[in-house]
Amino acid sequence: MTLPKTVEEASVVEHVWLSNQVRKLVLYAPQIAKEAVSGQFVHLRVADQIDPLLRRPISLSSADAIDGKISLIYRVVGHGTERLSRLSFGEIVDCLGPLGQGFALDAVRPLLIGGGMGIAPLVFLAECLRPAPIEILLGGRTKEELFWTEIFKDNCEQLHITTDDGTLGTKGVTLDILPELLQHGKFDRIYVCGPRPMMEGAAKIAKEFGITCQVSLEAHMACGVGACLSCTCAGKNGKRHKICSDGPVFWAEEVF
Amino acid sequence: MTLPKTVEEASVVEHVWLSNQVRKLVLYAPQIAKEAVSGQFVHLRVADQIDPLLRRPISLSSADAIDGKISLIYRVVGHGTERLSRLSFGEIVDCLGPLGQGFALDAVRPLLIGGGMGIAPLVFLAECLRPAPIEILLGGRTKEELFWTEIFKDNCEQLHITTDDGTLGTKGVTLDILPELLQHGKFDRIYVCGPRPMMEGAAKIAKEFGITCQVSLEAHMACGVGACLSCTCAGKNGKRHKICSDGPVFWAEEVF
Amino acid sequence: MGENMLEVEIAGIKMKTPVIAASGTFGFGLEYTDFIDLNKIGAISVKGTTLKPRAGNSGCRIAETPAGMLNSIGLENPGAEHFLAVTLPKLAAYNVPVIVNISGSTVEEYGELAAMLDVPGVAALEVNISCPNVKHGGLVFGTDCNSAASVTRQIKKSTKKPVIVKLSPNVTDIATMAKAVEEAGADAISLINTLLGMAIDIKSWRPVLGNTVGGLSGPCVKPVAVRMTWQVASAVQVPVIGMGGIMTGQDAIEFLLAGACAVMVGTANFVNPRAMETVAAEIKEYLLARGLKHVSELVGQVRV
Amino acid sequence: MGENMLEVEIAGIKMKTPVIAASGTFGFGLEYTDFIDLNKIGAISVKGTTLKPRAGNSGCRIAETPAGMLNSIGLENPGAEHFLAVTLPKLAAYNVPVIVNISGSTVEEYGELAAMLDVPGVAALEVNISCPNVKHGGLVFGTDCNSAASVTRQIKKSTKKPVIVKLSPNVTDIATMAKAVEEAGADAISLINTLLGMAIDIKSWRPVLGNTVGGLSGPCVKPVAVRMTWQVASAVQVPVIGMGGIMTGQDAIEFLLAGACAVMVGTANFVNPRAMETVAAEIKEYLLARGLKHVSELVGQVRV
Ligand SMILES: Cc1cc2nc3c(=O)[nH]c(=O)nc-3n(C[C@H](O)[C@H](O)[C@H](O)COP(=O)(O)OP(=O)(O)OC[C@H]3O[C@@H](n4cnc5c(N)ncnc54)[C@H](O)[C@@H]3O)c2cc1C
Ligand SMILES: Cc1cc2nc3c(=O)[nH]c(=O)nc-3n(C[C@H](O)[C@H](O)[C@H](O)COP(=O)(O)OP(=O)(O)OC[C@H]3O[C@@H](n4cnc5c(N)ncnc54)[C@H](O)[C@@H]3O)c2cc1C
Ligand SMILES: Cc1cc2nc3c(=O)[nH]c(=O)nc-3n(C[C@H](O)[C@H](O)[C@H](O)COP(=O)(O)O)c2cc1C
Ligand SMILES: Cc1cc2nc3c(=O)[nH]c(=O)nc-3n(C[C@H](O)[C@H](O)[C@H](O)COP(=O)(O)O)c2cc1C
Ligand code: FES
Ligand code: FES
Repeated sequence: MTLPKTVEEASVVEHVWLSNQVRKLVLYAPQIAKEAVSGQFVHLRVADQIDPLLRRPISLSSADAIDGKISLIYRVVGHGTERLSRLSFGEIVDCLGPLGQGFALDAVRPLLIGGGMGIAPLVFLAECLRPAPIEILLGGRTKEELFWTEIFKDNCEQLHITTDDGTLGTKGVTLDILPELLQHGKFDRIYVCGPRPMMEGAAKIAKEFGITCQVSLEAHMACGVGACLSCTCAGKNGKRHKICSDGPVFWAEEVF
Repeated sequence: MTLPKTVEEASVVEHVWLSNQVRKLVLYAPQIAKEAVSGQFVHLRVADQIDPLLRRPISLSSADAIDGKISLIYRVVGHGTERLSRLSFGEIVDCLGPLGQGFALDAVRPLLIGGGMGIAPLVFLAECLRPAPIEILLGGRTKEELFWTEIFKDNCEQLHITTDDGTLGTKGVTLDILPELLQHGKFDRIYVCGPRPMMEGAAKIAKEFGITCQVSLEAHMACGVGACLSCTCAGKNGKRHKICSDGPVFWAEEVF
Repeated sequence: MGENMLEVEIAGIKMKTPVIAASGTFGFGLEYTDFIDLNKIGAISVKGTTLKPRAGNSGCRIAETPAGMLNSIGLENPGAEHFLAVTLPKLAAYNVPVIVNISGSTVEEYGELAAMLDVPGVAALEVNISCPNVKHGGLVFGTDCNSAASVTRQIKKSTKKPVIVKLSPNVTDIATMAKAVEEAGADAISLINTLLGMAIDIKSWRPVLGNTVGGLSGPCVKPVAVRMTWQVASAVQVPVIGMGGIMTGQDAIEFLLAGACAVMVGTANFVNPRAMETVAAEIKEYLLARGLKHVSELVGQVRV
Repeated sequence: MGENMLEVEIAGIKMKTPVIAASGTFGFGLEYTDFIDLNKIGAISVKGTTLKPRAGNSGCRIAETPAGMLNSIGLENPGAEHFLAVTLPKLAAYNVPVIVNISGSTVEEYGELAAMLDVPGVAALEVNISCPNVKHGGLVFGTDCNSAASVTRQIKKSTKKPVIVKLSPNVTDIATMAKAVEEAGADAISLINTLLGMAIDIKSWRPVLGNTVGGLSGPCVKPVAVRMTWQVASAVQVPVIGMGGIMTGQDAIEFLLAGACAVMVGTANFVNPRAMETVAAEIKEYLLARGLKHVSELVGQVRV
């Protein structure tokens, strides 16, 4: 019997700093790379020991079925990501995945909206949506946070940027300029990933403009596969959703 | 205020396998190396995390005040020593020491008796007793255990060996040939380190021959400095000894 | 060789291995079919089921702790009817005993649930009198002998299925609790449920869990769980199922030696979805290496 | 700047920092003078002292467990007379409050000990009614409200020193225990003592500890300790001293937010002999980073 999802012993192919807190980890994980779609995530064991105990969920920032590589872009925030950041070339990481439901790729004229580390899955999404014409709207606190522009520059028609302090792009937040971007009516879909208020706000604006909207939610996760119910959220009509297995990607109206 | 004992961040200078389970670890730990005497031990943190939590006591197999190096010879038996065995050149180990009371070095014609990993501290002892003429009696299960002969060969007059299976030296245990060695009356002191029955037996024989005897005891240790009382043993006249700080080396009559 | 050395029968439940999925950590089993072959595990104790659907607690529901985790799921589940109509039929496709873990807020509710679940396909009931994450019921039954005994009696009256009572570790005297439920008719006892714990976020000055407190599980609780398993197994005649922090076959063997006839594996499933397979394989290896013929030769053999 | 921001006074005991050595983990302080400056720590609760000298338990006395350890020292100590004649005079050389942790096997014995120790140089008594490692006394007083209250009353009658009662976590309802000893006159409450645990050596089929069971401490118990500290601090008026698994300043801050006025550091001393210095420094750093003026601004501030 072959089991469709995988616990894969992935080996580190590349591990570089993108900013002083954010690292990109490229793993050789051919089975996961073969199955993965954008919006899915992997659940990583950050140590071969009982502390830290739980796996860490990280979105796929790319997956290439041909060369068998996946890449993850993550911010070092605590105990687990700190350990992750110590991995060096050739070391092995126990990777569970690909997990969850990915983005719907049927958009004709999509706008991708990201804030903070929510931008990571959009890298993979942008790749998957090509050759559709893509525009991207990124928000950050300050210029230093937006090393992302470099990553996206070849994968989109136009990049819109806001920073809280005005050091790059428009001063303000993404929601400030979103109505303006939507008002020309060229977009048929927005994909949003970032802090919850940003996603809720964008979903509301999309609705006003009659545009479909997908969001990618986050929650603390134990199992990652729909078994422990640590990640559930309330949906429409009392329906409960498991963010790990029914999501992390949802249609906005399912969850907001 | 300077505190006499040390928590030293020692760096790995050399780490080699002596047999398929035993490793020699050489650390650059100048403060410990300066203070150490043979029979003392260091208390090692095997990981910079909370599991495994406790330090591990390992005897000094040498300490050189001049070049600042100490060496430890240890067997990989469990969780902690397994972790220790992964250390590579240049890595840092948190080392508490030197701890405990060492051997009395006033012997004129000493016989050193060791069994199992109890042989490790005798390496340092032999060095410290020189240029006194030294004989050594080692016991092991089989030839493979006695890589020690190589280590001692330049530091003693004569090496006596027993193995349980007769693959090296006399077939039998150290206690079988000890009376014979003592009966010529040339030794004034025996130092014994090994399994408890061996130390008790040797102490008894020494007493019969009127020879002074030092033994080095072992116990599971939490603090290593005399505070937690996890390692105490009963001495003469109801006196209690802390193996970590009153020992590990004792005169046989203090503890048996 | 060694074909049947792990087979056990507890209170009439025949299992291929003594390694059972702990309630709440393995969903209804179906969630894990991508990773582990359900036909190869001892039994599955499904997510705690209540009479009516429950949404569980709000806010953050898990927190990692040293060598363990806190949870405050609060018994989110789709209710017994949904379980019977939708989930149980799906589980029929697998050859594995299904133990239904039940929670009520009154003695009567426990009885009603037990009666509803007295249907083919259910191998046994596991009575959760010890969930720390719900306001009514749960822990109150688990910390008082009389309440625990009445719940047990009520359930025994309402079902012909074997009844396993699951004890809370949050008590002064676990052996007395065990004796009370044994006397009330429990066919087996499982333990431990989670220890009540709390974590505080020092950035926000708020509890990490939305529910303020939650249940501690994982390797950190193992010493408490082994101790309680030993105390209970020494105090009662009925079979004991031990759990709490089991990650490996070695951990499981401690519980068996302490007197458990079988073990449950919980938090470990999150870390390694195939943990139960590994645990069973390691028990078997241990038996073979020691020339033992059957896992029962370990049960209660600790010499104190 | 920030000179006095860590100074606290609890039940009349003036301390330079709210970080105290936990009984049994720091000897009589003197054992650690090679590693840490006693003048810089908040206070020392010395090794549990009994009326007569005790040899403690036989066999192996400690076992490492996941993120923690078990101990079954069994209150080995040279007795109160020896403490008064030999140890206390040596401690006089240091400028640090000495808290004497006492254990008795009868209510009268506790009273007698308290009276003997009502001497200069002793800053307070900490009453261990919760040692899991001795057959008589110890845990029995710690798990029954009435016994705990009588011990407290007897001690209050016998001494003018502040009396800190140290609670056992091995109870169903810690808040009720706390209220009982508060009502009986306790000037402060410290918690938690160790959780009762067990480990089994699967090679020899024997308990790892000579005493079969022992007390669990270290990071693994922190969630239980924080929860109990919060429950107790919410239930009583007297100051609470929290402990259980504190390794860092961050850990200590959880206890302070939960309602502890000070903390004790135990097992961490074995791992890092300077742990108390680090914990205090990290608390101070935290206060400075947040623009807080005094550690008391944290106490009990968790918003649930
Ligand atoms: C589906 C999904 C995809 C994600 N993708 C990315 C990504 O591509 N890049 C990235 O940098 N981060 C991503 N995150 C967040 C990432 O999982 C956390 O930053 C990480 O778990 C923090 O672990 P830590 O040990 O460093 O932090 P700690 O705070 O020490 O973690 C303690 C516990 O809390 C959990 N936790 C802490 N923060 C979060 C969080 N924001 N979300 C979920 N759990 C959390 C940890 O998993 C762990 O169990 C994603 C989260 C989810 C749910
Ligand atoms: C003073 C002293 C000097 C020692 N010198 C040496 C030496 O030079 N070379 C060497 O190979 N070994 C020596 N040992 C034994 C060594 O400390 C243990 O082998 C080691 O602690 C095992 O750790 P572990 O994590 O691999 O084993 P585990 O069994 O996983 O350890 C679990 C716990 O038990 C303790 N423990 C296990 N075995 C022993 C033991 N034999 N003695 C004390 N504690 C133990 C560990 O420290 C740990 O706390 C010495 C012990 C003492 C007390
Ligand atoms: C997320 C989670 C949910 C749980 N839900 C239940 C439950 O619904 N019913 C129950 O009896 N026990 C529940 N438990 C307790 C476990 O079944 C088990 O008793 C406990 O976790 C100890 O075992 P472990 O350390 O192997 O996880 C839950 C535990 C966890 C971690
Ligand atoms: C080896 C050891 C000995 C102890 N002895 C005592 C004691 O004599 N009296 C006492 O009240 N508590 C004793 N304790 C309990 C500690 O003071 C403390 O309550 C407990 O260890 C929890 O704190 P920690 O996790 O920081 O160690 C002892 C703990 C350990 C580990
Ligand atoms: S993380 Fe377990 S159900 Fe989603
Ligand atoms: S190890 Fe603590 S007193 Fe010896």
